Amino acid sequence: MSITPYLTLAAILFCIGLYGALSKKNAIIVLLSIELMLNAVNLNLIAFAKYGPKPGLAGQIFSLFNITVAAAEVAVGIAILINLYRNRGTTDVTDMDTMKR
Amino acid sequence: MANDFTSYAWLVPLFPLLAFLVLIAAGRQLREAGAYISIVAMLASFVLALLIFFERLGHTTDYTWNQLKWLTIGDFQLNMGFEVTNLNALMLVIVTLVSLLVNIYSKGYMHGDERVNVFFSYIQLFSFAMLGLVISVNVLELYIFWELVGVCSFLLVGFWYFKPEARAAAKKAFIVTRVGDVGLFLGMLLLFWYMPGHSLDFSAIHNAFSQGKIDPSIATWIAILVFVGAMGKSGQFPLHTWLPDAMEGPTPISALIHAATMVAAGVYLVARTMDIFQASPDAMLVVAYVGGFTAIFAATIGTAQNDIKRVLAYSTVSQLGYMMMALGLGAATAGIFHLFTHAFFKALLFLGAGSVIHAVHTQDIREMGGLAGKMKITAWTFAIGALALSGIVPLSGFWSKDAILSAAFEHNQLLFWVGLIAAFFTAFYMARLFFLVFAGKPRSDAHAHESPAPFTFPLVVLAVLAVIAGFVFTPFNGWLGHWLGDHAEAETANWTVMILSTLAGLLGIGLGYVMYGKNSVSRDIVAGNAPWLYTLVYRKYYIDELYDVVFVRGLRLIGKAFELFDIYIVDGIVRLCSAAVVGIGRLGLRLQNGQVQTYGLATLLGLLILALALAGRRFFHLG
Amino acid sequence: MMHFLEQPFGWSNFFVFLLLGIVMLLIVLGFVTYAIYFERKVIGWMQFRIGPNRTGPLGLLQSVADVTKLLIKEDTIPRKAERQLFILAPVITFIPSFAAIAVLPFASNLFFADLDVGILYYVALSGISTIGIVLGGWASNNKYALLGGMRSAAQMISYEVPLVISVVGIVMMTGTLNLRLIVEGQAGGFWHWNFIPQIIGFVVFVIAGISELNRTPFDLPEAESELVAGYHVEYSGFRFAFFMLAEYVYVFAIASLTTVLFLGGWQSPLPVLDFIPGIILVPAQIFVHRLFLLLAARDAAAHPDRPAHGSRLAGAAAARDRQHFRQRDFNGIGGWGRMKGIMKGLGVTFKAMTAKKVTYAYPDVPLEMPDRFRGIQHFEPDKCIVCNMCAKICPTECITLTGKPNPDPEKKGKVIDTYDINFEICILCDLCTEVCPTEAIVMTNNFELSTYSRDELFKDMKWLTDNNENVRKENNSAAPKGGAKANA
Amino acid sequence: MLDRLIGFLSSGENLVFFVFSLVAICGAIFMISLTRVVHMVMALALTFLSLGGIYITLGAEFVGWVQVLIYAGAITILMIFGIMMTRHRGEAETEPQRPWHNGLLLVGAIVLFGILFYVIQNATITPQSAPVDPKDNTLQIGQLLFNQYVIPFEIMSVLLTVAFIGAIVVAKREED
Repeated sequence: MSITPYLTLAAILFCIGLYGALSKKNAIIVLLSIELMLNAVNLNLIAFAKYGPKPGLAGQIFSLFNITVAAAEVAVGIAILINLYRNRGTTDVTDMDTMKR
Repeated sequence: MANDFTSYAWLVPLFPLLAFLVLIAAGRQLREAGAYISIVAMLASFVLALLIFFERLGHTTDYTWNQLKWLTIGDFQLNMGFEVTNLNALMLVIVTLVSLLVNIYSKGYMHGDERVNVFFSYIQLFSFAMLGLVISVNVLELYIFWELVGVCSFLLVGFWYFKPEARAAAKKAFIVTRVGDVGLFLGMLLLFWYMPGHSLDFSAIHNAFSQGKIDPSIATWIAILVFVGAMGKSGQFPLHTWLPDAMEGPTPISALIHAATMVAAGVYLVARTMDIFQASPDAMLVVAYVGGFTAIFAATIGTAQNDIKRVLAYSTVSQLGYMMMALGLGAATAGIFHLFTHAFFKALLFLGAGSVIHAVHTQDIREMGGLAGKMKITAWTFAIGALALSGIVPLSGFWSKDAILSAAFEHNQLLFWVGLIAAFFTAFYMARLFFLVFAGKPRSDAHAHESPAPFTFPLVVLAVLAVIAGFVFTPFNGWLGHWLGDHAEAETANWTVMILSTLAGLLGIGLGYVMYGKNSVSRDIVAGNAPWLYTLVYRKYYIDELYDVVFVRGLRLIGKAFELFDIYIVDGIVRLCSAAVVGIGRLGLRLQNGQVQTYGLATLLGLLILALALAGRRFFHLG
Repeated sequence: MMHFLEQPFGWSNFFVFLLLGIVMLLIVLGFVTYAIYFERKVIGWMQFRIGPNRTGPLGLLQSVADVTKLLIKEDTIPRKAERQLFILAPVITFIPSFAAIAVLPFASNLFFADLDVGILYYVALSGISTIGIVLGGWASNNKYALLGGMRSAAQMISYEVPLVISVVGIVMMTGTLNLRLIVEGQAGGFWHWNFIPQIIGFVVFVIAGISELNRTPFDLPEAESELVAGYHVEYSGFRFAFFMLAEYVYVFAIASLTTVLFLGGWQSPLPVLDFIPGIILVPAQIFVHRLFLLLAARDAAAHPDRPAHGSRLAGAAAARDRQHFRQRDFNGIGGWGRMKGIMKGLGVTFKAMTAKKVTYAYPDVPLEMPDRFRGIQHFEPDKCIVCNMCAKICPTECITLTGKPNPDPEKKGKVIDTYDINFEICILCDLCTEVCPTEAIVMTNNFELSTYSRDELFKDMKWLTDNNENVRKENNSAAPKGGAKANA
Repeated sequence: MLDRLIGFLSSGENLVFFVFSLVAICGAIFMISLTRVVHMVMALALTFLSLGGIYITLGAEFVGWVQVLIYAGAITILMIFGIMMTRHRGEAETEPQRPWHNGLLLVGAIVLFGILFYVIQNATITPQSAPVDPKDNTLQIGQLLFNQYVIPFEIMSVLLTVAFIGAIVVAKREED
């Protein structure tokens, strides 16, 4: 087993996440897609931690940090979303263009 | 010799300025007192000018004071100040004297006018500007006053602004002189550019041109451009059309500005910058021919006009043409001398005309007649003025005209004959005017009577001057030429010229007498036999119409074209720009739609393009 | 077990594991069954009741019957429910609960997995169950269910944090997340058990555990008085059973985990007791712990904070302080006041243990009714003089009777021939006994009339005569009110 | 081809990887293609779980279970919370009519994947040392976290604190 399948899987997941993040209307799904992209990154980190040029635990630790950041991001993101929903009555990303108006 | 008074020459324009300020500030409260303030101020100026003049007698070095720093551009420094030369001193006297007399005259003439104080304030402003022009130390200062004089002319011609003709005349005067002013301005720029040290001082100009430091072709250009300015101001052909129209202003104004002083400013300018012209024979020639042509041209028109002031106006144009011709022929002294005398007798004529108009309430000479009996002083003084203008011995006009004609006889026979014929016409129309107005029977039932003292006093003074002024410079008495620092050509009595000019004058008067005084020759002899000629002359050679067709219509056409150009091309470009901006904005708005996802997509595509470019670079082994 | 885990994976291993898994499943199921029974009994106990006692000896088969009923019940899914998620939710809840058991060691040589990150494994899986609960609440398309699900999820996520953090102390002491090694570290008497050095962790763990299990006082998600039953209000049949099963499996798991983490696992409390095999000790401890959990949890139920549970005590107290406690209820759970409440409740519970039960073993112990009770009539044909008074006065005309000439020719008059009462319409108004001059018809204290058919409610003379127990001793006719007195 | 596949799948790790990656990709694709938001979240939860499994096969036990705990346990539920607090039931996710946007995006995503795939296939990554022993690397992770990475760790804790306070402040109703 080499690193290639893992990296390929991560690339697939990243691209799917990218597509979701840029195409979905619902802000929650956009957040989810971003999480998927972060996960793809984590997969890369862990795969490199095992099969990379310099195996070690740094990759795992960084993926832990990554997970932490993701959790914080989701918490704040959901909070913002709820606030936004309360004020605007929608979670549609395409409606969130007040900067334009 | 001391410069006790000369060093205070700057006070001469200052008195009218003070009067102007007082009149403007005090306004209506002054009422009749305004006129007295003006008269007192002018009197002060006149006295000072006279003192300076006497101080200058026998004195040929110029007095210059230019210590007022006005402008510093880099190394170049422009100073203001004043300069008193003999020419200036003479001009000061002429201007202050005529102005004083006109002020006195106006006191009576403008009596009862609502805006009399405004009128006087304008006159004071004009006097200030004119005097400032005369003592200007450099061309730029002169130009400032030059324009100020123009403004005053505009204000005074349009003084009765409720008359449409007055408004139109004011505009015409302003615009036509502006054409000349542009020439002067361009000439000034050229002068500034080519003068050593960019100096605009008259003394520097004198030095530069008399020593030939300037390329003659440049000098030609400068001279012609300066002359264009002078043409505009002095009503030389083809910029003469405004001057007759300017007669719509009050008659004292016509006397002051459009006969004696302002129109003479062009002549003065040329005389002042004579060095430039003398550096360029071609320019001299142009000046001479334009002056000559104007002289005969305006004189012929004068024979057919029916408006008393217009006749005088064309006469003025014609006489100015004489002066120019004299300058162009190099006879500066003769030109200035003619200016000097002309100022007196033309002012006299205008004031007389004003007196007549005041009496009969019309300007049409066909409706006048037989006034000699009712208005003795006016008639006599007018007669003196007319004779002086016609060049009858020994009145002042004879001597000055003789000086010009003899100069022409010496230098240019053609111009001599032109001048002679013009003199004939001058005598003719003056005779026509006099006989129609004063002789014969009254043609209207207007109850005319002699004008009061403020009218007659200046008339008498001017009449006396018109008689004696000529004796300062006769072929037998040439000190004026020396005094003016001219080339001091020895005036020798040229009997041929004298006889011919006197003959022409007498012939003109005689013809006028037989046609209008005795009615022994039909007045319509020309109109009947050659109606086209009469009409041509009567319509002033269709110059105004020509201008209307060539310039006004043409300009209007060009203006229309420019308007279309402006609407469709310039505005089109502007609209195109705005449309492009709006379009780009719309596009930007579509891109900048406030949606993160669109930005994200743009970022992704940009990243991909970069990545592909990088990959392609490696793929094609480009680097 | 270690040697199994270390062997390479093969078919034989697979079957062994399968077998062990099934056995474990059965054990857990048995545990759940009897945990429910146990809980109901204990709650009954606390509430002066006897608890289930009808099905099987001492009601032991009650849970089995309930589960059987649930399993064979019709599977209903609300039409507006989110069908797939509605089906999926119990599964998502249930599977992790069983999977979590895998990591628990039961004895030094009995465990199914030897994970290095055992605690993390447990916490992670229990987190997945929460998704099922939220989903179930959401998929039901019911406001109460949704609120219950969200409360449940909020509470579970919230208390997962103290649950994990309370264990961190042990993890740091032991230096491992492996549950087996943690137990190994507690050998040598109960004073080596973790609950002593980690007493705060222990308390926090227990409280957080109760909360994780949604037991009172942390039963906000179910909140019967407000939300009917919380997230599973729309569930019935085996889907509901799955939820319940998951909940009780977690009860088992938390109890086991507490045992393993704090109470020494299979280590005997005293070196003297080392001879007892761990395989007995662990379940015993689990059971004790389970009891403790129940007591702690259900005592709050007994405490007047929660009138919803309907115990007499609670009801009485609640009537007094309802408003006060309602307010406190919403001020949040926890704090010393709450602990004090639990302690007080425990005291009440223990006091009530010996008190007389308010419920009976009913069919065996008949109900003592007051003498005034108007039960089913008892008829004595001998006393009847066929006066027809009773039939005449009956407001519902449920009595029909016929007489016949006295068979004894010496006596005149009639004797009763048939006497029927239609209990379908009888209102037990007592007028017939009032009016009877001879006390031939009297009231008893019996009242059971339930039958499978209405026809059987038509009682004849023989049945009435046989209904001779609990006859009211003092009948109305006996009262001195004038009129004829019975001589008999 | 088939032989190679069978050969690939005969290895236990490969099989596990194959199954998990299949599930992960399926979950991700379902996340994109499903219409109801809750279903999407569930599909993604499946992906998270599978990724946790892959982490464990990669010898990262601790990270794997943390992944399950955080992503499947916490983040998914938070997302469901978000859905429940923001959306009304029965609203299916209707895709916006943005054919240009979505078309370009699809092309972009595919091209990006192509580039990544090309790079991954052409990269040769050879471990310069033996893989670390996966046995009980939790301990080593802990030691590393508290020694070498203690500052990032502390920063993370600060970040988490700030984030959770911020989340509370932002989500709190104004009138409360």
